[in-house]
Amino acid sequence: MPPIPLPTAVPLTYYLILSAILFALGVAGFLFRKSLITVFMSIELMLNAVNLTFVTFSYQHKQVDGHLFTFFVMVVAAAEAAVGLAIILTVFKNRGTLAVDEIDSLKL
Amino acid sequence: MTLLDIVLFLPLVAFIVILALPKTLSRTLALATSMGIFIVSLGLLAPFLGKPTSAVSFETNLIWIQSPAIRYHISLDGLGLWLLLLSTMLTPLCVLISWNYITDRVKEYYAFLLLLEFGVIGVFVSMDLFLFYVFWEVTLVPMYFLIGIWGHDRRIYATVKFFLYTMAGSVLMLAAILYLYSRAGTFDYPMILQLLSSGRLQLTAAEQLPLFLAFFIAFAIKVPLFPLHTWLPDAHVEAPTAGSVMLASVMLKMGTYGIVRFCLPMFGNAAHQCAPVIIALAIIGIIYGALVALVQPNMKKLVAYSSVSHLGFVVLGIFTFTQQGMDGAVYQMLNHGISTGALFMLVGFLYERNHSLEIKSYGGVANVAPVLSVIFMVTTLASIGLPVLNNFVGEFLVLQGAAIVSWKYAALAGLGVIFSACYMLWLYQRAFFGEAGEGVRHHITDINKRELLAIAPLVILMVWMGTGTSLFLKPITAVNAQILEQSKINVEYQVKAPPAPSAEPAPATTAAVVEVARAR
Amino acid sequence: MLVNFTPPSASEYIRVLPEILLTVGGTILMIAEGLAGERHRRGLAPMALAFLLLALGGAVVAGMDPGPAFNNMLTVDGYATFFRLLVLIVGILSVLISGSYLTRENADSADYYALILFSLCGQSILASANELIMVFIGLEISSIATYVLAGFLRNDKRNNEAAIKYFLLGSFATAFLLYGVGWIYGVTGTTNLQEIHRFLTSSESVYSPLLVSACAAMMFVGFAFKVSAAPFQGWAPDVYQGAPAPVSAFMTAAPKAAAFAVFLRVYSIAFSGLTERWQPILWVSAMATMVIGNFAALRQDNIKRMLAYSSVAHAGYVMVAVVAHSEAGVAAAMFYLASYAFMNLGAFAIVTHYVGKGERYVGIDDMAGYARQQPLIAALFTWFLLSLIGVPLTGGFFGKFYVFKSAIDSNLIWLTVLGLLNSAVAAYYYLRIIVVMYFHEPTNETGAAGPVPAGVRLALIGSAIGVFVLGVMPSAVLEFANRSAMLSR
Amino acid sequence: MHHLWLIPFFPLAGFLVNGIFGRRFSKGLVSMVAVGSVALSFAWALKCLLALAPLETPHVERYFMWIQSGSLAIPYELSVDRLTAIMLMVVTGIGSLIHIYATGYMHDEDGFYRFFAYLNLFMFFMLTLVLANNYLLLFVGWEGVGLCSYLLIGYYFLKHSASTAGNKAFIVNRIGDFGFSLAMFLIFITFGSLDFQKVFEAAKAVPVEVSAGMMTAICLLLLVGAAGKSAQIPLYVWLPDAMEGPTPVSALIHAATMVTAGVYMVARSAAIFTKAPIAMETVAWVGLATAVMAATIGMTQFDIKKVYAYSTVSQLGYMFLALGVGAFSAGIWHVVTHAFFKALLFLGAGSVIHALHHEQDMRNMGGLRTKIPITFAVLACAWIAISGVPFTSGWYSKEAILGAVHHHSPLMYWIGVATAAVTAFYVSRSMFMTFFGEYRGHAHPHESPPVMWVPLAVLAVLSLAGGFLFNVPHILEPLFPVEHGGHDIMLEIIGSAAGLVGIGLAYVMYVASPGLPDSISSSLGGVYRLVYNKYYVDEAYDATVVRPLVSGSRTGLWQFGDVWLIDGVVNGMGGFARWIGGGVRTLQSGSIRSYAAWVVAGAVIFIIAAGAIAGSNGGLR
Repeated sequence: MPPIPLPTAVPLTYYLILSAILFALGVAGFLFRKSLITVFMSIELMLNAVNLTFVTFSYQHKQVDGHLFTFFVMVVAAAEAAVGLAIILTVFKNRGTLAVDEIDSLKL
Repeated sequence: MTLLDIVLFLPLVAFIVILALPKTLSRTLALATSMGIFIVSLGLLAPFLGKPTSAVSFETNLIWIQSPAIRYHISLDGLGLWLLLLSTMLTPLCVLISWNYITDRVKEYYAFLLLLEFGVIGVFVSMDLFLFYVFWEVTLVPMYFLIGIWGHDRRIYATVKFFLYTMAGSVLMLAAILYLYSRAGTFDYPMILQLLSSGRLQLTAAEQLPLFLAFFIAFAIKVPLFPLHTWLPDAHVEAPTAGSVMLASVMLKMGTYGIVRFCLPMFGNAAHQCAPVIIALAIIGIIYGALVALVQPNMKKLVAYSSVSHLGFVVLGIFTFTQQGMDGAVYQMLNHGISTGALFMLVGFLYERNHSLEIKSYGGVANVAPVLSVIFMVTTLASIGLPVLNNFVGEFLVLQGAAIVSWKYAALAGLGVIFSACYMLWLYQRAFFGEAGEGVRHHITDINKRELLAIAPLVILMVWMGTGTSLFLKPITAVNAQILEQSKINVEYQVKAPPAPSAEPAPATTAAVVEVARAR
Repeated sequence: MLVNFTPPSASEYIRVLPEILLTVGGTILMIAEGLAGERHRRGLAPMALAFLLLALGGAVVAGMDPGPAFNNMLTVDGYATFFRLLVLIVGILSVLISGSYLTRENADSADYYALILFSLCGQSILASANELIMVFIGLEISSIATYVLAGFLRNDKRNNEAAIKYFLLGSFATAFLLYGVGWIYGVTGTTNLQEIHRFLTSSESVYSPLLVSACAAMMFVGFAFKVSAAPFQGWAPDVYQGAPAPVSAFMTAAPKAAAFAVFLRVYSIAFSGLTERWQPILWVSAMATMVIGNFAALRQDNIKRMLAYSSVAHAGYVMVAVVAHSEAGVAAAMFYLASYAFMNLGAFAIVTHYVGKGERYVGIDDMAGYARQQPLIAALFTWFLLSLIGVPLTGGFFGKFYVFKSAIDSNLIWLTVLGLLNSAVAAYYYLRIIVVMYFHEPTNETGAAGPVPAGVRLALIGSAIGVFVLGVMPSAVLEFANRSAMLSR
Repeated sequence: MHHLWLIPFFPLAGFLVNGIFGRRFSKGLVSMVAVGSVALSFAWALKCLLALAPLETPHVERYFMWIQSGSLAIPYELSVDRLTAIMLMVVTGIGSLIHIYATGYMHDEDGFYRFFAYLNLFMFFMLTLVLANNYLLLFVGWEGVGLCSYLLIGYYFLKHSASTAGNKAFIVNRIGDFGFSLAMFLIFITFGSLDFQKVFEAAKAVPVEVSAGMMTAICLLLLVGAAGKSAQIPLYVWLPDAMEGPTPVSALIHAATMVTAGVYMVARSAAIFTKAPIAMETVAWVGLATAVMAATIGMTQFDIKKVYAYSTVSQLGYMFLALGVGAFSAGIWHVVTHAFFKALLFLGAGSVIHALHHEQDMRNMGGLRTKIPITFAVLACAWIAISGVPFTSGWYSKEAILGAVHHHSPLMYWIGVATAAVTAFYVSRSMFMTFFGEYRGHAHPHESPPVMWVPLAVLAVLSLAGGFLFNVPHILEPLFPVEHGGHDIMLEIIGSAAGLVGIGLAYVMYVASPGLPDSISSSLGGVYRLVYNKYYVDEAYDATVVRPLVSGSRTGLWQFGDVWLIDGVVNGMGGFARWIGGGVRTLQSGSIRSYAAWVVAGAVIFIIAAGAIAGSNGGLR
């Protein structure tokens, strides 16, 4: 099964740059957003950036491994989401807030 | 299994037995076992009674841990012999003086005392650097509890200070031991010495000095050498009587023992190089300790500072690198163990009666407790180095050794002898002479039989060691002669270029170790 | 390549026996709870224990026939077996101390044990992972289960906070790891550790060392986070303090050991050509970890938080062995983690019992006079604390000894000296507990000094024996570690 | 073997018996043990000496090794030569007499057994001192007698002044011993031995030092030691205070025997001293200065024992003067005669004090001539002896000294003569104030029992005839050859006249016209006060040495140095660690975002650092 040729106008590097930008956005989102949900979504963004990287490299190496890895990552991300949202929910139940900055009673 | 193994492990067995049996028995058990250990340990004297020899006896050399090879290697020579016997002798005495004094958590108390004995004996017989370190640290724990649980008001501060001070020094020693291993490929001490003397292991100046200092600082803290001494007065004042006795008589000697045993033979060059500074510190310690002792209002503190002064003599003697100085130093270790141990006991007796360590709470004790006063006087005289009592011999030899190096050393250190008379006699005058006050008359009674039993051996030894030194001094002299030979300056020390640092011991060295091992 | 796919052989399944047993066990536990109902909750802990023991046996069986499994994604060697056994033992001890705690908090639940089993499964995978994606998966299995455990008492604010912190930061750091994995895959075209190594060291390969170093850096962020090395240690004290005490016990030992296992494996196999360059960075990290852990612990009054900082500090010591970058270093790290597991579990076991319902007595001063109330337990606590200090004849001492010996052998003299001085500083805060237990008199406000439940007692005895054996007769374990440490060969 | 060790052993045994069991003994038994042991010692010494006569060369007995370390070997070795023989006889002989006397004098005291135990112990150490055949063993005796002196001065330990005086004696002696021990170290370094025979043999080969060198150093350090023990400037201050002890102690230790140990030691070391003229000159001047100073103080004191104490200091100075000018045998001769008459003076004074129920102030005495005639009679013998009335014992030795001094330096001679006059004056003053005129006290004087006055009588005979009976320079001829020529009649006349002038002056002032002393002292004013207050030496030492030392140690060393500085640094390190801990803690802000920021920062640092290190190793490969 020969790989489908991509339009030559878009070099692989672009995908990598895009993934880097996505990853950086995720990091920035984690650092600068105030709501737990958004912070959590930033992590998902970072994972998706990774997925894009994997797919790109997989294509470059003419392997399917990278594609496979993407699925692993997606599965794990889903599990993480399930657990994460549950945790966020209990936090909200107990504290009535979703502000990241208010969760700092354990410190020093 | 040699007698030495038995003597080493009996205290551990006793420790376990005391813990296992009910606490009503603890006291008796502790006395019986420690007496037994002492009697058994007297058997260790046998090989040392004849003509002087530096050979070791009772050697046991087994593998403890395979890799890296850590050996259970113990043996006894003239240096360790007396310190070991001092430890085994003092333990039953310490049980005796604690007889009525300790009423709380009795079982633990005596158990710790025996554990301490185990540790100190181990220190004096270990011939493997690692094993030595193990015992060195093991002694910390029981002493920590002895001070911490049964001490006086500021015991926690004192005991934590004691622990951390010693710990800080000993971790440096551990680093040095590890480094030596990486260079020599063994922890076995005689083997390292053999490698050094045969030139198969050469330590450069850049290596020796830090190694020497790492060992020396660990030991100097224990000694304690000025200015690392400030843990000592606190620990002594706060410790229960037996704790003070063991601390002063045995544990401080671990430091000076370590210097003689390890620092000199292994790092002779660095030791010679540092000697002027160390001697200066020792002399400062002698004078400083004495002058500070002079103005102490607290008896135990006074004795503690006097220890700083006395141990200064020991360090001074060691670093003269003369036969007389070293002999005197080792002898002085024993003397200090006996006379200062006795002083702490006596102060303890007074404390048990009057519940005060302040000198001003006493006065006129001689009126109500004549025998106690006489014994205190004899001990005082021993402590200030009166001839025919033990300290004189040690101090004389140390000062003679120092004078051989420079008369200035002897002159300055000799001031300490003058000051020692000042502070001890002044103490004696204030505590014992004069009219007995109300408190003294009501609380102080003369020494009782049990206390007399505890102190009498020490008094006898004071006279014996002052008048008949040859039994004690012969084995010491033989070993010191050997150590002096080993600590000769190695001329290659300065010129040899440092070898490239290697991740693993050089193959040549390893081969040498194997060879040496085979030869043994 | 999937082209030459051959079905795995039976022996390959045997090599993942512990993982299988743990997964099955966890699942059965969850089902069993539903079937048996409320009344039979007391049987849950023994059941979990049974599965853990089975898994332990499985790990032994698996270890007897070493080799790769599943297309070389996992490799069962002595190293893997060592860490599998280690984490399983930690699991057993944790379960032992959890029962009474959960009962006290009215939180008996099969989920708890199942999560522990699942977490262990992830750690077991980590121990044997030979491939970066497996690393990621193992890490996540271990972590996700632990996230939940950290917040297991849903109505406890501290639990919540611990969970959310651990979850967010853990996922965040893992993303870095994964991104690094992606790029390594891109550069080398493989995720297998040996092949990465081969590629990086082959003279025919063309790549940018700069890029590879950056990738490795990203991955190390993930690992360093999991082992709580500086500057990624931030979460650790908060989470260990906030989580339920038995979970903290578990977390400070098992996931950390597994993370170190995989860290060392990746470091010594895949990037072994690069490691010389890493030494200075890890040097600083190890040093900072020790300093932060030990010095911050000096100022703690909460016993859990103090032990949390102590855990950070101990990670720093292990980092020293990592910096040493030698087989001796690997073996030392293994030994250290084993002895740390015992002494730490032992200490936490007592804390778990002592804190009482709702974890009210977490202040160090609450332990005043404990030696009078429970002399034996206090003695054991002392034993563990002495081991944590590193007093000879305890496992902790030999751990430190081997770690710093490996450092000296690698010529890391300053790191050794500073590390050892750090351990002297550490003595202070451990001693403080002893001081309070032994030298202070009990007050009315002291904690649950009641009799110790059987499970805790068993865990204490086990830990104490572990510390003793490692402290007096370390040869066997060390021999095992030494033989297993030859990762790169 | 003549078992010389038995000589010191008897008193030691006496000490042990009385010390351990004495509390349960009756006073009679204690006395018997104490006196018996010393008498035995005397007898045994006599027996040995008779057997060993004529003792041209030293007789050495070695028992066993005491200390051996490398080349340093100190055996227990006793030896007798003629010098030792003389000292032995003096010590055991006078010791026996004083022991007998003391059984009477101390009869009513508490701690009777303790006193005699100490006294026996003293005899043991003193005999060790004189019998020792090496410096270290001599030093044993040396320090030992110091100890006994301390114990006996502080015998009345309820009195603060007594125990303080004891401490002072011990510590000042320690300073002297410090010099002595340094000298020993140098001797060992120079001669390789501490053995007398070896050292002196080696010293003979050493050339006489023109400028200061090793011999001078050794001798000056020995002088420091001797000055401590024999109460010479500047270490004499302890001896007057030592009069706090019971009077027999003052007689035995602080007059007859112990204080002359310094003289003995210098004479013993003559072989070294003769090689160091500078040191010899120093010895002479120290002795002379001490003699003058103490004599002047003696003129002004009112406490009878203090007068004799200063007299002792002065006479010891005389002996040092003799040693310094090289007249070793004259010095030893004076030791012997001084032992006779000074012991007698003290014991007699003791008898007076005993008679007056512990009254020591001479202003409260007077006219006792008739009340206690025996005491007066014996004291009179001592009086004329010390005053140097011709043909008494004191006259012989004093003339021998002055003759030698004149040979050496006329200046010293004239000062010496003046001192002799002063000596005669103050002793006569004390006699006149005590025994002549009206009785000014309140107590009822009573004569002492025979046990006290019989020894006094013996001593009286010796004081009068001692010089005539024992021609010490002649005995010591083999050791110290007499250098200068025969007697110079002129000098003897001058010397005798000086003594008589002193007596006469005292008679005028204290018997003939009793108002004279007061007018003289008031006319002298400041000078008188200076002398009366002993030149304020004690006060000066106190202000310049003792108090600065104590307060400096307290505030400077202890409170500042130890507690504030050193311990401050130690605790400061603890505080510093906690401070760092406090700083580190603030990193743990509890905020998720700050932790995340650390993660990112760490990642960036890792990447940059790894890149930088990688970059330095080359780019693409």
